[in-house]
Amino acid sequence: YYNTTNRADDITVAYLSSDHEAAFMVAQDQDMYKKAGLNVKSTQMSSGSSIVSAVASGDVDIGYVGITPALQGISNGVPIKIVAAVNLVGSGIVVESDSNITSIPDLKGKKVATPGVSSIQEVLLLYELQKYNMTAADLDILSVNIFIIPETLASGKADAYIAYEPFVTLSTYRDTGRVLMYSDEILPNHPCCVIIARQDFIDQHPQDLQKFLDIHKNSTDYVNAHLNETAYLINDVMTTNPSLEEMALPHIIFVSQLDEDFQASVMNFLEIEQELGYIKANLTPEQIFDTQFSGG
Amino acid sequence: MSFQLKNVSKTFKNQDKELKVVKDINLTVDDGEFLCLLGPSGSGKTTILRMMAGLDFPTNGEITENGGPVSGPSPGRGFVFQQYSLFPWRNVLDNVAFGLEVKGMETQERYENARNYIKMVGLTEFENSYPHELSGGMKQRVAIARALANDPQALLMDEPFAALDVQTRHNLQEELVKIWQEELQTIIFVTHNVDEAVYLADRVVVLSRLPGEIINTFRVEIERVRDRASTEFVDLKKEITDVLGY
Amino acid sequence: MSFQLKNVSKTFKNQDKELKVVKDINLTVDDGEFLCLLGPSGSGKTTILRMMAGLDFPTNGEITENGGPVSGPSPGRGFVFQQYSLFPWRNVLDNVAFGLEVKGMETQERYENARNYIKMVGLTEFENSYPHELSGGMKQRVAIARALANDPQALLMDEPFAALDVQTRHNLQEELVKIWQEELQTIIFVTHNVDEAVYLADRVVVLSRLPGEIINTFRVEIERVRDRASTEFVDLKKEITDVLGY
Amino acid sequence: MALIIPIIILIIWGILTTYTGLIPSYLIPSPYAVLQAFENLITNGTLLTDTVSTLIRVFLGFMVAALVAIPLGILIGWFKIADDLSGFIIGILRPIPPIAWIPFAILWFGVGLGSAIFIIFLGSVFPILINTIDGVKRTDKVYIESAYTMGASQLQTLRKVVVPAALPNIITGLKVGIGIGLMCTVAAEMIGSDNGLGYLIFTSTSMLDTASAIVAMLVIGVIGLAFDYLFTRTERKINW
Amino acid sequence: MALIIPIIILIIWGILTTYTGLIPSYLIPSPYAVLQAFENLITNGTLLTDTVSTLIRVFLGFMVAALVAIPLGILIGWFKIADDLSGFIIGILRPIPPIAWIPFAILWFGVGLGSAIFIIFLGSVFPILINTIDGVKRTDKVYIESAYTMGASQLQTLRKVVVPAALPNIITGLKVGIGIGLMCTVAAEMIGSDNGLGYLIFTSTSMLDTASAIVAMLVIGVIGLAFDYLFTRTERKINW
Ligand SMILES: Nc1ncnc2c1ncn2[C@@H]1O[C@H](COP(=O)(O)OP(=O)(O)OP(=O)(O)O)[C@@H](O)[C@H]1O
Ligand SMILES: Nc1ncnc2c1ncn2[C@@H]1O[C@H](COP(=O)(O)OP(=O)(O)OP(=O)(O)O)[C@@H](O)[C@H]1O
Ligand SMILES: [Mg+2]
Ligand SMILES: [Mg+2]
Repeated sequence: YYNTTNRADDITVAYLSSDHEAAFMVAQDQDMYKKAGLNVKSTQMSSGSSIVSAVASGDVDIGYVGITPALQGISNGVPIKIVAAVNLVGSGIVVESDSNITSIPDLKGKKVATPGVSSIQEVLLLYELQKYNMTAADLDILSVNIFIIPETLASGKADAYIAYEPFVTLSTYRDTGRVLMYSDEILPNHPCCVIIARQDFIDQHPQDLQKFLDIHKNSTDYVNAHLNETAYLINDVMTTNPSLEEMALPHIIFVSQLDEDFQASVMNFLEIEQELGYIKANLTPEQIFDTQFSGG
Repeated sequence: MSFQLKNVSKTFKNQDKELKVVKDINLTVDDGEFLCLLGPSGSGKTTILRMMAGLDFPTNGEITENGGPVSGPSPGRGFVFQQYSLFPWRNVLDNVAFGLEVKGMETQERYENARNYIKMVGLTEFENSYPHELSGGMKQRVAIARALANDPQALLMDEPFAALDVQTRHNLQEELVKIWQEELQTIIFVTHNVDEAVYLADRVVVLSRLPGEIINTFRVEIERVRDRASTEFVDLKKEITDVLGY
Repeated sequence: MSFQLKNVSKTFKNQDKELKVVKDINLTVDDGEFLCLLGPSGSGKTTILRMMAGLDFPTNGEITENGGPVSGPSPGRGFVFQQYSLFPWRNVLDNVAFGLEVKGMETQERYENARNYIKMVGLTEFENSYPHELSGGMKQRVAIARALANDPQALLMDEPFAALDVQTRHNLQEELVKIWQEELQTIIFVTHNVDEAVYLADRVVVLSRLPGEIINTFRVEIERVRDRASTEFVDLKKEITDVLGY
Repeated sequence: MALIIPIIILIIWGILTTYTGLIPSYLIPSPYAVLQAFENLITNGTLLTDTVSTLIRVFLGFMVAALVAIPLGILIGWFKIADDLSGFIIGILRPIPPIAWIPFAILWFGVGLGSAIFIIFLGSVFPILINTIDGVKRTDKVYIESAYTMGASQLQTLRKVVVPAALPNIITGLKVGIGIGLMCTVAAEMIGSDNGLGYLIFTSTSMLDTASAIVAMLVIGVIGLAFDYLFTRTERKINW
Repeated sequence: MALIIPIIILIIWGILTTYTGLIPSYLIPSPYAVLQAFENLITNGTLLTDTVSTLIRVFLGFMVAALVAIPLGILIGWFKIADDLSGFIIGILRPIPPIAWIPFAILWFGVGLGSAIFIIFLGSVFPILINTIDGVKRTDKVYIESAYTMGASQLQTLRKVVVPAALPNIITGLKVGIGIGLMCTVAAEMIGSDNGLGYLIFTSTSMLDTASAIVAMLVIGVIGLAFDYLFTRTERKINW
């Protein structure tokens, strides 16, 4: 028996225009929501922080965002919870094809582009540097908008960059760079994208959210089983390149469950961000996760 | 409409210096009077006219119309500016009809009205022309038509006929006297032409050099229509010209 | 500088209609001649002057100066505009000195020069004033000083004294004649004032109503300095006035 | 005639990208690659939808900006008190980057058309406002005085004298305003749009598909040109 | 007087964010939170460096824009052939979003000061250009004719007559131009800067630190205000 008042008329979902959200694209493409009786409206947005803002403002119910804006939102008091995982790893450090940089210490004094202060990639880079007793001061770190990061390398304006897929593979695909190190090697199984939902939406529409997240699990499984089809689908949804996606997708680990490993890796990542001063608040897993839907 | 100027002075402040332009003017203009203002270039005639119109205000003294203070411009006091003042974005007809338009008169009626005055100044053929297509004298005539079309109780006219040939000027002088005799407006008329002043005015007021003071007043008691060849006309002209030359 | 106008006509095209403004003008102005142009308002006087200055071009016919075609404005032909034309961003001194400035004359020298002409038009006290601080007649005088300071071989003056009182006007007429006698420029002078024309000119040319044609030419053979009271002066004035009135 | 410079640019661009190795194609594609991208975007229909949706957003944002800025500019240019009251706050708000407004846009207008219109409005409104204010302030006094002596009320003087006198400046403001409005399409379409030329620029650059980005840039340019033409014609018509 | 409206806004803002629950602080922080962020940014010194580096970029970009746009605008406003030649290409380039230029900026100027200046230049240059062109075109003919009859060469007429006559419009263009230049700081500082107010807005919004973003917005506003004041004073001085 369904309590109709508990049903959301529309579920609005905001997501980044990125192959990390492949599971969502698959679900939409295969009409999974409609078949489950959910009326899902989707909105692309250009940054994780604006997705958090949109979820906070109530205009959007569910968001696919990077772990960093999610944690920053929660620590700033935005009433959201992480309700599911989306993917792990999928970033990498790239250098010029003929570069003589072969290890992290070689980066000393070099220009390295990152997608911005406190981005997952910058955090990973700084974390990696620590292993060699280096700090940000040892390199020349540039904040560059993600979409021009590969160009800064290709045009010789940076010696290396750290970015997420497909911008890692892009340079190898275009033969303008090679991967120095994938992020899995920096911090194994580090978290990347997650699904957030507003607290009052969680409270008022648990059944709908459950359905939504069940579909997320199914579509994630589909992606893992059909990487090639997914690559072509992504190409249709976004203006990208199927062969590039075919090369890039294997570097991403698609997951859906908030299992203990995932929670631990988030808490670990949170700690690193706290050490770097990017997150001030002390957060408990209860404040961050709502595991009733995808508890794994 | 009657005007009274009591001890009116005007000082302009500019940059570092002050310039007293008008000094202690005392003048009463009766209702229905035709007054001409004569005086050297830069003696404050325009300034006085502007203050009477409410476009500028005395530094000292007081100006009243019909006993009440002049606090700003009003359609009761029509003004013909010394410089070109036609709206460049309106043709002749719409320039002349402006006053009637803002009064809310119907298009048909106000065009009819305006056309009468355009005819009077001899520009019927140019009613669709824009100001930049007119000669200097033609612009001045449109401005006169524009002021008259508005049918004000007082007319303040600043050298309105200065750019006109003798023929046109005489025609318009006649027309103006005719209108004035019909409507009995109060007219204050600035001119440098003594002949014109004597032809038009009930009274001619002569200003001194800067700062402008009234140095002489002449009553013109010659009966209208005035004959320029009459001795009294010629004599008065000579008398005034002598005063102007000091 | 001599001018020759051969079969000059000018037609303005505006909106839907064409307006023939000047028709078949044939006129030779000798070097050093002082010529006055009279005619009804809107008869094409300004248009003719502008074409002689090279500011506008005939639709038909040809204008030459010293035998060569007039292809554009030149500092040899000074111009006094009918409308206000002072540069509002320059004070009186810098307005008058403009022509000398563009010639590359030293500041000291050009100011000295300019001051002479400013004095001539009686505005020494106002040399630091800006145009918007001047009366209409004062602006006109500055424009005259500005044209004269440039010492052109020909002067084209469009009703330059129209806004001046009799006294100032007479002074400037005298000054102009004096300068002309010294420098022997060619002067083409538009006026509506017959007295002025007879006082100044070697020759008076009268234009018809639109389209402007030459309907009469008067040689003024009265010796200078001319006496306005002389019979020949008065007679010629009357003769011309009659022609103007048709 | 007007095409001489574009053609020269096109030729240089073609030579540099195709025949010399000076500019690698992943940075700036050849004219031919742009043409291909154009054909591609035409055939799959996205260019048309993108253009239409951007046009709608820009037109609405610009219209709102004009409807706000022209009356407000007249008010501020006319009443000293309005000028005094608003000068500071307008001065402060004016230079704030549209992108910085995005969180506010989301709060006030949600994700979608409203926010996009708001961002474009922000880009257009100030050029129109400043030009209108300055145009009104510089209206020749003699026209205003003429109107008053003929009995025009303040409102009538504003409508029938000040506005026509300031119109050339207002049109300059509109020309600049539509340009800046178009400039803001990228920022506007970063919030919750999945179409539009700004979105196309954003996504295709992010995929290093510079050819498509250039197509979108050129289409925006052509839209701007069309508005320019419109305003220049209007201007010529009223140019007394 | 000028502060009345800002104070009213401040009060409403304070009440809405502090005393009613209508606007949660994570969407728009309270004035007090902004003040704290301000204090914080002052104490750690970043605000000063950010302001200085933005000022340098904006000033340089704006200067280059003015130095290009004023002479070019005079040329185009004066010579019909320059107008015909350039109209099309300027019309096309004008509305292209600064962000779309970023790849070109990187290619031509690298990541760093050059690119930032270029982006700000792009924002400033067109308003100045359009206003200059229109100002030159609208110069009263009688001034130009006067100059010619006094023997001024074309160049002298341009320098001594057309420029002063068009100056009010040029100043309007500069006012709008500096505003748009400042608007482009975010885009400009997206390329390889690690300081500046645009960068501060960008990073603090991405860290959901709206309070710091508002501080940066207000500082940009104040810079704009200062330039406005400068231009208005210059304008008053030359206002004949
Ligand atoms: N706005 C102003 N600022 C400073 N001085 C001014 C201003 N307006 C007029 N004056 C001065 O006031 C004096 C009188 O000017 P006004 O225009 O009243 O003279 P006028 O008698 O009309 O002269 P004209 O016959 O030449 O028109 C002049 O010396 C002029 O310089
Ligand atoms: N730009 C123009 N476009 C159309 N018609 C014009 C233009 N300039 C002048 N005219 C017309 O040419 C005729 C002659 O003008 P012009 O200015 O030469 O007369 P004028 O003899 O100088 O008159 P006034 O004594 O009134 O100054 C007028 O009828 C006028 O309407
Ligand atoms: Mg006067
Ligand atoms: Mg004339």
